[in-house]
Amino acid sequence: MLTVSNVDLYYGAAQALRNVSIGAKSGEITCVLGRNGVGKTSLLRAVVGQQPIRRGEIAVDGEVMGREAPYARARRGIGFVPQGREIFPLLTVKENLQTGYAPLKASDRQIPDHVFELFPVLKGMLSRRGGDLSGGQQQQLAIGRALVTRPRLLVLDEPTEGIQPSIIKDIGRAIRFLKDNSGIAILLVEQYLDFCRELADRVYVMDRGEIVFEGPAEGLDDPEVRKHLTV
Amino acid sequence: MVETKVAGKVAGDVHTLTTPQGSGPGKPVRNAAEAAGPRPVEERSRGPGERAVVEPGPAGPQAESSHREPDVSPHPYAALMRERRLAAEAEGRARRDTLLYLSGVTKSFDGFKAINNLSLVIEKGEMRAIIGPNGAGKTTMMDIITGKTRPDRGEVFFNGDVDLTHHDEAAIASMGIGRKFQKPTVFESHTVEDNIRLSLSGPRSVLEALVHRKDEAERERIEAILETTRLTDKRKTFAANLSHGQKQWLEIGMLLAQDPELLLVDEPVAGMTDAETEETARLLREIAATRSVVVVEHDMSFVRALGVKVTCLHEGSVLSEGSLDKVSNDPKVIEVYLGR
Amino acid sequence: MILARFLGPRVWILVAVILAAAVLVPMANLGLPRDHPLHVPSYAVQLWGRFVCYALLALALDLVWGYVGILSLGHGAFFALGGYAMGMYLMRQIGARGGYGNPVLPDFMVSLNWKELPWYWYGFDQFWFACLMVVLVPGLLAFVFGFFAFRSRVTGVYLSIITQAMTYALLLAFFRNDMGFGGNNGLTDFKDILGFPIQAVSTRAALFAASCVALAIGVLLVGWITRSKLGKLMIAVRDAESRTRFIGWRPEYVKLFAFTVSGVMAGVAGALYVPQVGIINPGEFSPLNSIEVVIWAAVGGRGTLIGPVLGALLVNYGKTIFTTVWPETWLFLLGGLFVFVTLLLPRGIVGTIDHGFDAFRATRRARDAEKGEAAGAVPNPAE
Amino acid sequence: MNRAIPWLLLSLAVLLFGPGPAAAQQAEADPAAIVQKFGGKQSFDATEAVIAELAATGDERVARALRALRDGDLYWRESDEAVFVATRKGGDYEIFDPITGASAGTVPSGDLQKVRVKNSIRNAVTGALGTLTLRADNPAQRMRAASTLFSEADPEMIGPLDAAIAAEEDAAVKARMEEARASAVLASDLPAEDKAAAAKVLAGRADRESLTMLIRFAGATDDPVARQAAEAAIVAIQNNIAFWNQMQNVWYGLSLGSVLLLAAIGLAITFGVMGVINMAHGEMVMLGAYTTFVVQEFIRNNAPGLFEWSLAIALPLAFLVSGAVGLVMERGLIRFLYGRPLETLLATFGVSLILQQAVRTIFGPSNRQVGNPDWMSGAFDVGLMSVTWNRLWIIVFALVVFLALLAVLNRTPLGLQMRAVTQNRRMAAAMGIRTPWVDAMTFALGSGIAGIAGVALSQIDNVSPNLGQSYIIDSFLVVVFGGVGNLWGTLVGAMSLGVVNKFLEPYAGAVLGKIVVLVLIILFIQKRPRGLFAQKGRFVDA
Repeated sequence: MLTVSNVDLYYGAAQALRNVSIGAKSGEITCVLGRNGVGKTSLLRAVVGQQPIRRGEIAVDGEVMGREAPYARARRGIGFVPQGREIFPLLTVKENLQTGYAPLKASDRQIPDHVFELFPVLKGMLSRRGGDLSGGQQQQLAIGRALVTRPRLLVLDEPTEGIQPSIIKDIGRAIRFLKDNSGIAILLVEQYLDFCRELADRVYVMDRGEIVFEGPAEGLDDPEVRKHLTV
Repeated sequence: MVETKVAGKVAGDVHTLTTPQGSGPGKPVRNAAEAAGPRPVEERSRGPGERAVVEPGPAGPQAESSHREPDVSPHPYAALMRERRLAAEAEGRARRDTLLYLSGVTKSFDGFKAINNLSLVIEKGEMRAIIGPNGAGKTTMMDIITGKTRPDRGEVFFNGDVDLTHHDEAAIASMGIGRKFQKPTVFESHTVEDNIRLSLSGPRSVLEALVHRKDEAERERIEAILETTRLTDKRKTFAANLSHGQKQWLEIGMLLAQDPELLLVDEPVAGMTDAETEETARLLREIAATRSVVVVEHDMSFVRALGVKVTCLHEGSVLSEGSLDKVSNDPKVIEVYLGR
Repeated sequence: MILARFLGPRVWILVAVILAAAVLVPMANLGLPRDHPLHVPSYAVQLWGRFVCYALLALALDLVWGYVGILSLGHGAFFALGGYAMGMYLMRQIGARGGYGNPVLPDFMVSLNWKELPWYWYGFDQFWFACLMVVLVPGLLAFVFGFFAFRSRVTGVYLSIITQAMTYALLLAFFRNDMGFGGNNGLTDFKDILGFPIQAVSTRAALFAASCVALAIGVLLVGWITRSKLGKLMIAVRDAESRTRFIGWRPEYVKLFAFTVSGVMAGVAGALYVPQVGIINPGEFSPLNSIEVVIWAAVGGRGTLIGPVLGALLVNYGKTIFTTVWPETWLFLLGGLFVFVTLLLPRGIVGTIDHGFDAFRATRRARDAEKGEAAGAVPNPAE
Repeated sequence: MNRAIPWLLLSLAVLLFGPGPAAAQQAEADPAAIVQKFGGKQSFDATEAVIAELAATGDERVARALRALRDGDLYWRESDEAVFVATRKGGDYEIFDPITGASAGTVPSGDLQKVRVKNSIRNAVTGALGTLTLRADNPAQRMRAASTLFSEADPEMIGPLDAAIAAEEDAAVKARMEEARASAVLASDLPAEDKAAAAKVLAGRADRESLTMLIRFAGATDDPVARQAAEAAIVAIQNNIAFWNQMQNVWYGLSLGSVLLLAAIGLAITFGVMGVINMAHGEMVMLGAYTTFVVQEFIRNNAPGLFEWSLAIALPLAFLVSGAVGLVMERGLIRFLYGRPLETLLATFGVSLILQQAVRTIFGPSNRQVGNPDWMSGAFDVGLMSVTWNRLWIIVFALVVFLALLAVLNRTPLGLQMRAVTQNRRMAAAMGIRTPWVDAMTFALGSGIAGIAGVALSQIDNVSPNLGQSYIIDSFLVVVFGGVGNLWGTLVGAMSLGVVNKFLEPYAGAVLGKIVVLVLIILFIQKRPRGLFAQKGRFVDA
């Protein structure tokens, strides 16, 4: 579904990604692990088109996206759940969900039922402002919002960051449900090792802007890999 | 682990500060504090420090101590006043030897509490690393210290008794607090040398700047700073043309030129190569030999390389504080920040 | 000369050219016979004298916009205030020769049935006093306005909008008859200046020369300021205001200084302009005038010394040509110029040339360095 | 005014030609017969008696004869002493029936004798006319009669007024009559208590006319009781007038505020939401005004009957014209300059010059006449304040536009996308919102709204190429004052600036008032650079 090959990315003069290559398959959960500040978020930004890459290619279903704008990538089926949720604070929950209508045909413009099945808490607060929700609720809203666009690739950036354990469980369940039932590709960036190990079909570990490990989740038990993840 | 012991002693002092046993409640304590007095910078800065944040609360142990001496003043009002005075004194003492003293600082933006009852103490000559997840309030804390943002509540004291909440950025900078931003901000249209020249401590009057003449002393200071920041051969280069790492160093150089007592450094190694990161750690340690430094950083290996006391912020207040090992093994820190 | 080392050759060439014009143009106007090929006709002297005043105004704007980053849309106000101060002197010089023959009161006051000279007209019969006011009034306005604006950190677009509101307010004020500045008609019908008839060819030539000298002084002044440590500080404020603040400077004072100096320069330009055109009226306060100054500086190249001077002369010469030959097109052209310059030539003429030259030098240096490296690599492989 | 005239004519026609039911009720006294009593040589006393007799009929149809008498147009024929109204026609007279007004042919001047009048007769006629109309069937007419009598303040009328008051059933008319009576009482030689009571009544009326009357009375009377009452009444009236003056100021202020709102509301979108400094905004307004002009010209030439609808036709066209120009501007120019507000300022200023000159070239530099449809003309009174229809409609229109814009922002998909883009552009793009398209649409919307503002402003301002310039600075100040990025702030900002401006005017004069407002805003911006209602969002911060 998604292939990222040999990508370099800079912020001004600062290099954030060095020759990064990853892939994500439909029906699988691909996890990128790494400590803070090793370039995980930059990688996702490159995928969704928020940050131009200087070298390399990013392709969806074999089609190279080049300098395509983020909204065009959303239309290709990339749904994004960013770090820090980035809920529209002054829009209601319902309106937040409705922003996902933009890439859809008029006939598809409705909120899929499984959004409320996965996150029943949202149903009761449709008219609340997004900014007034708690962090966990916002995270659920952010995932629900991405699902409204009917994505074929769901990109999640640290969905567990700062979230209470009970909601982390809900989110984990939701991600697994999506994998099992919708067959979409899921790209998950995490620091939370156990969360990853539980869900991931395939794992990449990043350190200092580079991929230092690639393989199945079991590989995370290797002390060499662990070294990159611990402080 | 000599350092740990020293730090333990500091903590002990603080304890005696707040529960005086002697006859005169004020005096001996102050002596004790003074006796603890000027210690080598190295020791204190390196100490992983068991010492907790100084509680600013006016009541507490002082109140108890005054109850133990009812003969001093039987009148309840006088006792109350005395308690208040003692509390104020104790608090003043607690912060007198500090370089930076934050107590109960709160700041909210549109209902969101960026800083929530934050208390933090930086000793003279200490280097401190501050870590924490995104949005933990690290940048807001720096904004408050440098006068960019005014806190809703709480105290911010520099050098013991300068209330920073009453001063603006320029005044605070002139007092000796330098700040490096997360994104390097240098004067891109100027050469490296001019960047440093503009930052050199000295008169800050407009008319002086108009008639300013370069002199030998100035040249030497610039030379020294260029040397420290490894930018000597770039002196005539426009700052816009520097590499990312060089810009970061130039900014640190500009702070050095300001000759501050306290340096606040925000994410100095973000986007740097390994070699640059190592070099930066070396540079900061060198700087910390003569002044206090507060470093905000994500990169844990860099924090480890600094080898200093660490404070972890979360949701606007201190979550954990101590040596890197202690903090990184703190379950709360692992929970919210380091990942499980 | 300390200045020579200080300012660099380009400034001196510019100053020399201006001063040469100050001497040669009046000579060619007065000294050469009418049919001489090098004779400069009087109307041209008057025209270019005006342009030189505009150049000084553009230079004043450049000091704040190009170097400190304050886009003032109200610099015409300082220009007009300087002009009014000079106009008041010229009015008083008319004396009893006015239409009503009143020795003290200007004609418009007589026609409004005023019996006494308002207090603020006192002293303007003295040239020195008028000159003082030319400097003081715009300077004071700039200082007070700047003090409030910069202290409360009004920046960027907001500042631009309130400077525009300032000149607009003054425009409305000066339109009022009871302000005592001639209302709609302004001040005109001047007779003489310092005893010389204002219409005389020789007076015109002298005013031209005076304007050139003022411009030369302006160039030197701006050159001196911008090349001092303060000038570097100005650029620093323009590029990274908060950084200057965090190293202990007070950018508001830097801005205030530049704004005030600039206001004074604009006032002087206005004062030299008025005797050459023979009228000052509230139209000079119109926001359009102020914003036109911005385009002069932008066309020539802001943040340079020569740019605004060149821009003012070029645009105004173009305006003269087009408004006489094909008046309909001028506003199209001016509007197009705004769009063109901001979109395609953001550095202006001089800035673009400089930048191209710098880039050329940089590539050459890089090439040299490469060669050097290649050469150095062999003998010292250890590095 | 124009509105009132046809109505007046209509009612006059009813009065004169319509045989009211009153005539039938009073069949026993035939007015036609009584009128004939003017014929022949009569003493003045006899004439007066006839006048009184006529007045007593209460029949409105006698008014024609009475009026003719007063004006010296009532004649009797020497041959049969028959009475006619006559007007000179060449050397002869054309005669009309004094009751019906029907023409009765022409007679040579020698055949007619004028019914002689003197001043006292004329006064009697006036009084009779008053009484007559006091009994009129139409309440509006009775009301007018009372008003006339009020200004005449004739003590003679106290009697008839008392009678009329007793018979009156309409409370409003009755009050008017009582005021008329009070004014008559003040002029009479009735006892002081009556006059004091009358002063109270006048205090209740509380307009400028009664104030003048009371002041005159207070100055003339030497009775302390009456004077005291009058003076108390004067104070009360002055307070009332002051109140209505304030109300009028508020009205003017709201009116000015609505104009500011109209001019600024589009800018609240382009500047407030998008952060674009559109100096050509005023020209968008101007284009809207010229669209109205073109529409009206077209209607005048091709379908004059549609003139009343011209504004309604111009509205959507103006929206489209200005919106299209805005769209072209955004795609061709502004999108290259996002994040560089000072550059947009300069470039859009260039566009404004070009648009101005284009309009000047096409339509000429002078003012163009844009007509007001009837429903935009005229005025009516509310209390002591006068309300013009065009101002009222513009206030209504401004509010409608404001609410419509709110609805677009809050209820439509485009509005949702606009708000999402404003709050978090990057995230909006990640949701698949085509941010460049939303930018273009937002800018076009803001420009289009400026266009419809132009339609409204064409009704109260000169339509010239400079129209936009006079609004641009005010508009920016309104938006900045109200708080960038906040529509409600723009509403409150526009209205409060309008009202403050109008309240300053009486003290400082119109121009100085405006200057004071400008200075106040400059000071205000320095205190609160984010405006009244600062909001989080994508701010312009250069």
